[in-house]
Amino acid sequence: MFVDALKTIWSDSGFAALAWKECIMIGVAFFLIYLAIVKKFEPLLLLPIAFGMLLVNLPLSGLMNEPAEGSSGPGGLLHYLYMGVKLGIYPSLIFLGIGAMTDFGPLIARPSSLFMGAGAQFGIFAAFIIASALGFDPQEASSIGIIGGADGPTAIYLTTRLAPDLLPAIAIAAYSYMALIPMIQPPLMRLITTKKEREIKMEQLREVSKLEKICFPIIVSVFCILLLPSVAPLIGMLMLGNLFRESGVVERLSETAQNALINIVTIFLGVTVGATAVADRFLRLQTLMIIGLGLLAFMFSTVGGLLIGKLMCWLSGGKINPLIGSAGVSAVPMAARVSQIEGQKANKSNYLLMHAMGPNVAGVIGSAVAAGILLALFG
Amino acid sequence: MFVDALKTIWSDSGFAALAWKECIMIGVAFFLIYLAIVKKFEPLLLLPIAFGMLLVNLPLSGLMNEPAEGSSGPGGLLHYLYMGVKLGIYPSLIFLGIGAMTDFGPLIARPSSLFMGAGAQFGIFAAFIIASALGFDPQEASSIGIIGGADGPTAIYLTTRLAPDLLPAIAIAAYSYMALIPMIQPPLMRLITTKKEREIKMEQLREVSKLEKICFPIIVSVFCILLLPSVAPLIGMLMLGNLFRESGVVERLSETAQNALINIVTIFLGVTVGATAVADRFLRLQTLMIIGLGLLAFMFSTVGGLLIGKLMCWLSGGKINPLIGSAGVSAVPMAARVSQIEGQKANKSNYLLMHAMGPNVAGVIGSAVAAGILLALFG
Amino acid sequence: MFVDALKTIWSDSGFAALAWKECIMIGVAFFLIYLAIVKKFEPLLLLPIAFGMLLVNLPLSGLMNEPAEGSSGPGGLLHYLYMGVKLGIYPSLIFLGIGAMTDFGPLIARPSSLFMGAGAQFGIFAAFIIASALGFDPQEASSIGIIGGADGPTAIYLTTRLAPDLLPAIAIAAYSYMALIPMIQPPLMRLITTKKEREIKMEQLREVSKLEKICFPIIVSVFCILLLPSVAPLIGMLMLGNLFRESGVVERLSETAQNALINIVTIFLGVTVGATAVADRFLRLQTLMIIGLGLLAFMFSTVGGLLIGKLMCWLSGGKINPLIGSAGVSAVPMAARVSQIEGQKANKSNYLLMHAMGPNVAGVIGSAVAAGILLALFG
Amino acid sequence: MSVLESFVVTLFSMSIVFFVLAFLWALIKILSTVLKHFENRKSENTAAQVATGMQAAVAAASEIGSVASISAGQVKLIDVDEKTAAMIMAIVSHESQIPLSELSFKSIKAL
Amino acid sequence: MSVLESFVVTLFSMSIVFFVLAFLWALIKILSTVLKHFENRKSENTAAQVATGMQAAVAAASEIGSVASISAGQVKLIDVDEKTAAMIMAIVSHESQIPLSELSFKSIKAL
Amino acid sequence: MSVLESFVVTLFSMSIVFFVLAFLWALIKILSTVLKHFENRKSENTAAQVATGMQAAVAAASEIGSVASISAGQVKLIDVDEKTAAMIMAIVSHESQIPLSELSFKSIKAL
Ligand code: NA
Ligand code: NA
Ligand code: NA
Repeated sequence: MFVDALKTIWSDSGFAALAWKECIMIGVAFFLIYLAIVKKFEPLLLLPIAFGMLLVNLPLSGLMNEPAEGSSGPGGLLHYLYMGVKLGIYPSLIFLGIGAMTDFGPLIARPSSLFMGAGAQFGIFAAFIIASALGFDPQEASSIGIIGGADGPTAIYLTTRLAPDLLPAIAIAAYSYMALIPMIQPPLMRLITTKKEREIKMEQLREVSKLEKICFPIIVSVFCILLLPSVAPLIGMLMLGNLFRESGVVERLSETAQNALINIVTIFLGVTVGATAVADRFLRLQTLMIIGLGLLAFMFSTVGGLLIGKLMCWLSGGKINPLIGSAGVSAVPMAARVSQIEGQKANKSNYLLMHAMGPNVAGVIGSAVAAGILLALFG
Repeated sequence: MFVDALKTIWSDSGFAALAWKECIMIGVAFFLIYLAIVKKFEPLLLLPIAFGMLLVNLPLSGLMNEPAEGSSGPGGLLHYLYMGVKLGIYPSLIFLGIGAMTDFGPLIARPSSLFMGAGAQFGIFAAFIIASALGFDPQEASSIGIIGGADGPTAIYLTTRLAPDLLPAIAIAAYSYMALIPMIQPPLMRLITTKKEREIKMEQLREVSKLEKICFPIIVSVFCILLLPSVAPLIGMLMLGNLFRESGVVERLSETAQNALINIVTIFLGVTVGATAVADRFLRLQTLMIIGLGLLAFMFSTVGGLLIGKLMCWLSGGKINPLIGSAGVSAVPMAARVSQIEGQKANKSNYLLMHAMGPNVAGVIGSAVAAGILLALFG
Repeated sequence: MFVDALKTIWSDSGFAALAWKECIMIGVAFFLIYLAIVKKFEPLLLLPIAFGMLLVNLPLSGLMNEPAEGSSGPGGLLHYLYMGVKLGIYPSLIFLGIGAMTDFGPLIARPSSLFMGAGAQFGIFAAFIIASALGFDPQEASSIGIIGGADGPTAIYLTTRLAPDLLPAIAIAAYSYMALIPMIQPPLMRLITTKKEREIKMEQLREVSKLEKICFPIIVSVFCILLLPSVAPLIGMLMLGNLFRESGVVERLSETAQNALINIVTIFLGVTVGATAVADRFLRLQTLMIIGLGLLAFMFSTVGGLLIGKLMCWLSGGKINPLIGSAGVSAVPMAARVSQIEGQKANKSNYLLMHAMGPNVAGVIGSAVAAGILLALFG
Repeated sequence: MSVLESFVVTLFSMSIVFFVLAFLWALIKILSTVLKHFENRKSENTAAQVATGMQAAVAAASEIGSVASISAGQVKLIDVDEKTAAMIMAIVSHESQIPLSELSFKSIKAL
Repeated sequence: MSVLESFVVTLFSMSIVFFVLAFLWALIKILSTVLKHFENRKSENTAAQVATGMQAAVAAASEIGSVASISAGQVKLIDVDEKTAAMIMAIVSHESQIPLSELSFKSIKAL
Repeated sequence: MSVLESFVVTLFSMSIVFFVLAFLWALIKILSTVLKHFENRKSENTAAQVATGMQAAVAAASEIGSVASISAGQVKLIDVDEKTAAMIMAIVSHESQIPLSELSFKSIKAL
């Protein structure tokens, strides 16, 4: 009888229901955990994503189950937490925290950085073209392209709106490539810029007054949302967070937006985005294509930023180091650090970090604008 | 063709949809941001409120849209965050945090402060009478009156229950006048009290034992909720927070109620209350009337508190300085500071702050009781 | 006329509706507040539970009311906050925080502790047998038994799933007995172990590498959830929290899971669990039986842990002090401290604390596994 | 609602407000009296205990070094120079974003 | 969607991106110019004030001990030795879990 | 449910509990063995590295002043006197509301 009972438990257990597909997914989750912990690939998001992927691929856990209709039984834990992704709440709240952490000073001091931030959105549309050519529909192609925005919350927000099926692949690709920026960008930077350009030292940035910093988020919100209303949840919250920061009168709120709130939301977002990666949805050729296209998107964005950088270098009579252009992909502050490092390789006394922060934060705005356009066209 | 596309984007943009009403609202939002940041008018709430008002008046953002029926598309971000206001959750949670921040010691040491806290509710009903006479229905008149309670969460709670259309005007009036307490009260204080009264030095308050402080929130909850059940969410949470504080055994919970939780809720509450201020609802004669009536309510409340203060001064044989009566309007701790300042103007060695804290916190209870009565009568 | 109005207020007030049953419940709530504050009985949960019980038994407050059907009026505050309990979200999030606070090192260093953690689940099933014999149905008997798991979130999670009517009694019993561990366990420990056994000094635990600590939560999740899928929300979140802690790359998330998030959830969970204790549901013979059975469950669990401890002492040739077996009931870290104290009473130079932490944390896993089995059998 | 009615509502409501807060006044009075009675009985023993406890603490502090107990607002400095203490407070204030004026340390000791 | 169409979308979208950010560029330029104009008028008075303010601060610092104002990145050390300051920053960094490189102290003063 | 049935449930469930935890025991054993094997191979190199690393650190510390590396619980003090360290820990403990006994600093260095 005991053996019978054990057999029953076994047949009700996940071991019996485990298919090879789930095993592969569990392996992928392990690999992502490895990348997050050992390689420190954007662990704040990749670790929760990977763990969510692990949990949801252990069969029969029911963590993402909707509540059964007509029954009073509740749905799965992650089903409820996922609501915040589905309804677009989490990405906006993360942007609130990011806004409160971001100093737009370097951008205000040299507003021409905005052009590099615009150029570095090129990868979004390059990937869009290729994805379209490969047969993805426009919604999917947009979501794939946005990986090139190098901005996690924007990518997640757009993808939940346009192509929710691709969410896990796109989120993972976006965060992985952001972590790989120090490997992806330098070869392209050396390829496109000349040694002489890389050696350019830039003038120190002027100081930005508090008043400018306070007006900036208000102006950006008003103008961007008026022009592209669909971008309101992203730009609006980003700029609200920044206004909390710069106003200096609501430090409590700024502090909470940067800590408790963003951390709680990050946990929920990460785990539930990972939990959308069920085997049937993830183990497709599509996923591989997305990963490949994501890399292309990052590369084209880098090139776009660098080319605008070169143009501005030429227009300014050699005052602007084109290396800061690649920071326009956003991936704050990783991409700016890469500019700094490459600059110093060319010229030991070259300090580009603060100069690269301008295009870097401009890239965040640029990606959100691009997302708004794609939403307006295909939403 | 490009020009065509640009035209389309333009016609889909908020610029095309922008009416003069929205422009005025945006101007109002700018003015409130100015008050919050430069004049430091209760910025913790006015800044989010103003930004919410700004966002929602940029046309077509859809931030407050309900999810379209029959469609799977989600609603607007602020629509979901607004749920906490609509269901009365945020004001209660803010009261939890306020309770954890409030020291009822001065009130327990001199419980007669409660009478001044009661008298200072007079403005609520004075404004109620005038509003009724001006044609507001009882629900609206109650919500307008509650501005005189000088207590933001109570005002928001009552208004969402009785007259949700008036929410933005009432919330803005309440927080603005709270910030203006140092300008509204002193003339009335000098008008109503004599120099001799203002010079009265008060005896030091006795020390209050820990046990008294622990029993206080329990007793107040039981008695107030038994008598006015509708006040339970406000008084119950206020006193739970205070019990967290005074019990000394749940410092973790007290700390979180005072920081992460109240800050998160404040952000959500502020932005979404502001987001109810759409042009059609706000740009009415009503709003101006509410702002006028709110000022009257504050003034009558101040007078009510001062008169009770004078009465108690007389009854006590000149031991109580009537200046502490005006602190009964709540607006913690601003009104108590005003009492302190006026007291010191009359007599340099006069320290009324701690004495004024008694009526000040009594006013919070008083307003909640008044709100409970109005809910019971018109809810 | 005034007298009339006062009569109306009186008849609408809770005083008029107060029945003797509610008075008893209020008395019970006072007693629990006393235990929480003065006796420091697990105050983080008992204080909110007691206050929730107090609030909900003040008549007519409507705090737990569902929104009236067909009406637009909102439901009660605690009704909404209770959703997180009903849907099983809060216990899982508390486990996330507990995971982030737990060091499984001592368990990894001596994995045989797991057997004591298993033995100490015996009380769950002993109470289950007796409860069944007393006429409780299997769902109720399971929920009563789980008190013996000495693990609050697990007990609450299982009870909301199997026997929600018993929730307040079971939660209160579980947390009260956890607080009483220093009184319940020592007599049994002295009864079952010999003086000589209690004097045994244990070898120092080996150091555990960071890599082992990182692999541990992953392995436990995979294996336990595969075998018992229904336990996924508890074990999954516990181990995610622990992975946050041990990975060392997401300290922000770990910190928030241990503080802001767990504190917020604890407040909501406590108050709303208390708020399920309405008189009609609580003042039954059942409740007394549950309290009695809960004590038995704790005692049998202690005995189970000790017996396995004795067995392991014998098998190891006297290297294991059986006193650490009783720590297998979980009730972290109270039960481990009791082992330490008893060990030192027998031998002044005996330091069992770290050794007892192994069975102690094993007991958390053991209870969750037992809950999973009960859910699989009767869910 | 007529003006008369609104006057009645006002009179009625203000009476209730006064009634409720007056009742609370009475409750607090009763509470304080009852608790005072209780505590008076306890206090004599406790006072003695506190005295000896303080002596022990002072003695312990003396063992370590010279005792310099300065009271600045809510701060008691035990064997720490003012400079260090001020620095510490500034840091904690900066880091916790609490204005210095609102920070209250019970004591800063150099152990 | 044909490849041609996707090219059109790309051209169109990139133009909008550039247009929006160019417009922002113009807005910031205007903002800076306007604000500069405003501030210039204020600054002369303020400069004087700041100067005297600084003198007072320096004087105050001198009273306590020797002034050693060293600038390290964003940190200004006023009458604190570098060692202490570094230690303080390390602690706060550890405790607040912010990498040292991202911590910015305006100043560490020994009052 | 009859008493007999409930006994069967108990026997069955306790067996599963033991089985699951026994399996975990086996998994941990395997894990530890495997990882030990791995780490042994690495450790020789690492040990050498650590040694030189330590020497460098010590050397670096010596440059600044006298080295006083004391281990107190989990705390390693490098070139910081115990008094300062204890004070720092007390502050951080107070500020973060973590009891001192639960605070663990890897090290407090005076850079
Ligand atoms: Na970007
Ligand atoms: Na008030
Ligand atoms: Na247990």
